[in-house]
Amino acid sequence: MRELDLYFGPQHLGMVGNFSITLTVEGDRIMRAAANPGYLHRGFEKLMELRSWIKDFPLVCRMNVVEPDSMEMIYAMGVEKLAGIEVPERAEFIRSIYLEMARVGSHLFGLWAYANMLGFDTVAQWAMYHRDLLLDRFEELTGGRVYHIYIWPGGVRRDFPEGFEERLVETLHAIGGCVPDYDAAFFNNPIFRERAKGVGTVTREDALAMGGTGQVMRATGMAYDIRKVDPYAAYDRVPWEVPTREDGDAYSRIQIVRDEMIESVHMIFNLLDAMPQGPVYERTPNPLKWRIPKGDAYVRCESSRGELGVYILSNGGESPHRVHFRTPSYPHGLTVLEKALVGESISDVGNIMISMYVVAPEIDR
Amino acid sequence: MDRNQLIKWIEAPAKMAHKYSLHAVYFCTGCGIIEIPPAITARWDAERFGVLPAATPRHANLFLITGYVSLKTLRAIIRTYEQMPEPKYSVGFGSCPINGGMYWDSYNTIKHLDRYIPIDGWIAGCMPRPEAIFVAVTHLWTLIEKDMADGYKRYRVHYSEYRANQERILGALEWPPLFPKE
Amino acid sequence: MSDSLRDRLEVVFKDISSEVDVDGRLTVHANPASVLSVLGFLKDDGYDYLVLVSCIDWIDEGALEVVYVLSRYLDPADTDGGRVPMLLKTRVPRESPVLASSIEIFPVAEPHEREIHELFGIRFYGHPRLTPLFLEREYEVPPFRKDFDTRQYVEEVFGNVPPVGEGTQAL
Amino acid sequence: MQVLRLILSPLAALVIGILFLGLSRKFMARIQWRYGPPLYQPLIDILRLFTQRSVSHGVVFDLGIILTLAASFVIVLFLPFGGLCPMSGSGGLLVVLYMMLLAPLGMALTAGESANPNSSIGISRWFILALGYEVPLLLVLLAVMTRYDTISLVEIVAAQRSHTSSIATFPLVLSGVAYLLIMPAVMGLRPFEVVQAPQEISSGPMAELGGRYLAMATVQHALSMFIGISLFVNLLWGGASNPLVFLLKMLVMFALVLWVNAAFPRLRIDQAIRFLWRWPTFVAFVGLLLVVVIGD
Repeated sequence: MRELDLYFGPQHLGMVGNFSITLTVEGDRIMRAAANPGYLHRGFEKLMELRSWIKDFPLVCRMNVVEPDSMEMIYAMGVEKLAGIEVPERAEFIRSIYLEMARVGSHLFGLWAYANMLGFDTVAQWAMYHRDLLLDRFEELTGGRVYHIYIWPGGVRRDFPEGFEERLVETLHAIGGCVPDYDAAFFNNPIFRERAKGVGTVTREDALAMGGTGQVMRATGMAYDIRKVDPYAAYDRVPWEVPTREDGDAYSRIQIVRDEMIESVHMIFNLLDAMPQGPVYERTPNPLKWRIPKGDAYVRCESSRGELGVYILSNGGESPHRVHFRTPSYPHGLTVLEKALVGESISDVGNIMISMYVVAPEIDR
Repeated sequence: MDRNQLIKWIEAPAKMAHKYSLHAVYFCTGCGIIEIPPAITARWDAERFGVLPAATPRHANLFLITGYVSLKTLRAIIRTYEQMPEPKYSVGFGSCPINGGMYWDSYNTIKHLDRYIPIDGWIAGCMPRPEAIFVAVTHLWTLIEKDMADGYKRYRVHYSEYRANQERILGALEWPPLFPKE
Repeated sequence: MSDSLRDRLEVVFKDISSEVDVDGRLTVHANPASVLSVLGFLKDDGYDYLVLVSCIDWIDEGALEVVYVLSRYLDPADTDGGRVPMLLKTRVPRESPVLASSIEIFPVAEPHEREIHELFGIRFYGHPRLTPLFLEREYEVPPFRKDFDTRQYVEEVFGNVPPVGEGTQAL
Repeated sequence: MQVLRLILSPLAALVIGILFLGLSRKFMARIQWRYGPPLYQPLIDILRLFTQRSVSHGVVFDLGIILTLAASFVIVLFLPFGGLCPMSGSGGLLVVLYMMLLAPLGMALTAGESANPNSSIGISRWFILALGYEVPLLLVLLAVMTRYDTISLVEIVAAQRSHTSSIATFPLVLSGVAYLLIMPAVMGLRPFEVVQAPQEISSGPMAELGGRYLAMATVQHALSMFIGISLFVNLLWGGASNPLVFLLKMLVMFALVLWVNAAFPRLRIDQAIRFLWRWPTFVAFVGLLLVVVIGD
């Protein structure tokens, strides 16, 4: 049988994000896969060097459109670490709640993409609807549907509005009430199981060697989660569990997404209960003339896709000397994916890619 | 369907069909794509207006360029646009295709999309809300009805200029001109 | 943990310097020639996770600094030290920068090194495919270097693209 | 009269097929918590496609799609539509069975000419799938033919009208179940929507079709839905004496198929073929065996 080069993406209904994979196929089998990113490269890190510290916030959240909030968080953490700012206790709780909301929203988006990929429109539409309910809460809290710019160095922009907690709980109950429906229609669907089981298996050794984090890692049975390993915000103040699975295939990864959403919702309830009163931000110097002392830092947090980190270096000026984001999709989309695709069927390219939750803009930056 | 609509249908069925059957190319060109799924799913349901995502450019007649356009994407956009059958309509979604938006000083994104392919309308904002898509669609309806959504005709007329601009940025293009000089 | 690692490192490698900051983060400065052996040593010592390979342009000092951020894969049950990622830095001259590729030790470094090659112009020998990763155009100066002025570049390249069909009649 | 019937029957199939397209979109929308498009939306789409510029890739490209469409129309002529059957005298089921393979064949010509890798993958999937459902379909048809001792569809319908619907009688109930299992595959709906699979191979054989070619492909899809359901109603659910009852029966079956379509994702082609050759084939085979044994 002759080998054939097949271009998967960038204009492709199964491709979420502007990304492309060149597949060498023999019949239906994939012999080689070469990821081809760069369709979304904007040179963010270069642009950030030209703008002041505070002006970088609107840029940083545009790096990942699916979950911009963890991007804000990681950059704020980096700036706080370099400038030595302490964040008030209440702000830490609000940040955690906000990030968990973002995680649920992001996972619902991932669920949409995954169900859509398998041609399962019904569940896809439900997931997108539920994400939209959550976006309403974001809009109420921050004024933006997609880009929020809510986390600032020193805390968050504003406190919860009046009655926000109740409405948030109500929304989460509305979403959580549909978990049995999702289970019946999707997660326990025999055909879905048939499609996802044993597909795109990443072994623990491969995941370790290739820099896998997030679901890719947790699907191999390793409870590696930055929220536990290197706690930040208020994640060490409430009890919660890291869901894991053993098989390392697409099915395990999607099951982890499901479990994580439920865990996040419970965590939000716990955080709301334990939330202290107090100020929500620490006053910072005039942001337009803000100079941050010399030094460098690597900080990391757990986004909905895995470990998100930033290496940030200040030379004492008004803007960073170098910022470099370590995004979870970078190893997942470039090294892990190329390896996982070999030997699989063409029908499963999108299946595997979305189960790893590869988000193209954060690869290209 | 009211009587006015019916008369229009009888007078110009083709135009009305183009108007009410806008199938959009599903091409995630930038971050604007995040608002497309909400617009086509349960909350907003664009299918009510006949707007549907299409799998390949050959099936489509609406091209939503969702967000900033990097050079590598521009190549894909031009190809996709040229593959679409006429009449076709293109709409720039978000601030970045209009004038570069917040990436005005980025070395890898183009600043004015309408200098490379013709654009029939713009939706400003970062991010425009899903409602804005519907406003744009209804506006596009008006334009189609008045024969003002003529981007594809402009492309034909000024093709040499467009092609020159494309090659100025991307270097020599590997595919032959869509409209070879007669 | 870091202190003892620092001692061991300084016993094995003579030409490195290291420091530990207030958080307990270890930073090691090494020569370009010994980077690979230090990376191998650190990997054997438990820093089995290459988080990031970054690059900094020190234009005033005429050097490009490559930074390897290393961490450990830990189960949350492990509570002993070494949670803080460590940095390994090395400097190469800005003119004709070359460095050995670390793919043999950490396969995950492959795209990172490709990216640095593309954006900073460091050539990694031993790298199997130093093909462009992100960029479409060729640049005289790699775009992430400090002497690449992106605003001037934008002015020159995109500012010169004329609008189409201006002055002609509407159809 | 015969000429009138020859025109009327395909026209009715066309109208009902397109109505099915509209219904399916509306029905799916309601399951997905949406309002959905108007019922006549597919008509607008087809009109739009016919008035768009279309790119042809050669004579074979044109011929292929016409062959596909023509084959589907010919099948329709042989199917009784509630007392209306223009080609009642000849061939019957055997012609239907033979013509059903022509649709992918014509599309293969078109796809081969367009030289799009996705199209070739889609076409090979279509042939494999057709192979998958033709085996149980043949067994079902054989069972029905043996039971009623005829290959004429009209006579089968008449026989059922004088007694009771086939699916209500003992051995043929198995054939009915087998046919229900393969029905989504015959109609190209989920979970067997592997031929088009927009998210995997961007519409497969349709990938390079634009303008009126796509319109013809859409019409063919509408007809294939009509054929799939009409066969079931005629063979196993007693047909009908007038078109209205027939339409009603078709709508009931269509709702059932759509419900399956909404509730399942798409299978991979190898999984689809494994399923088709296991359960439906087994059930249909047992049905045929029983018909032969009891019939004696």
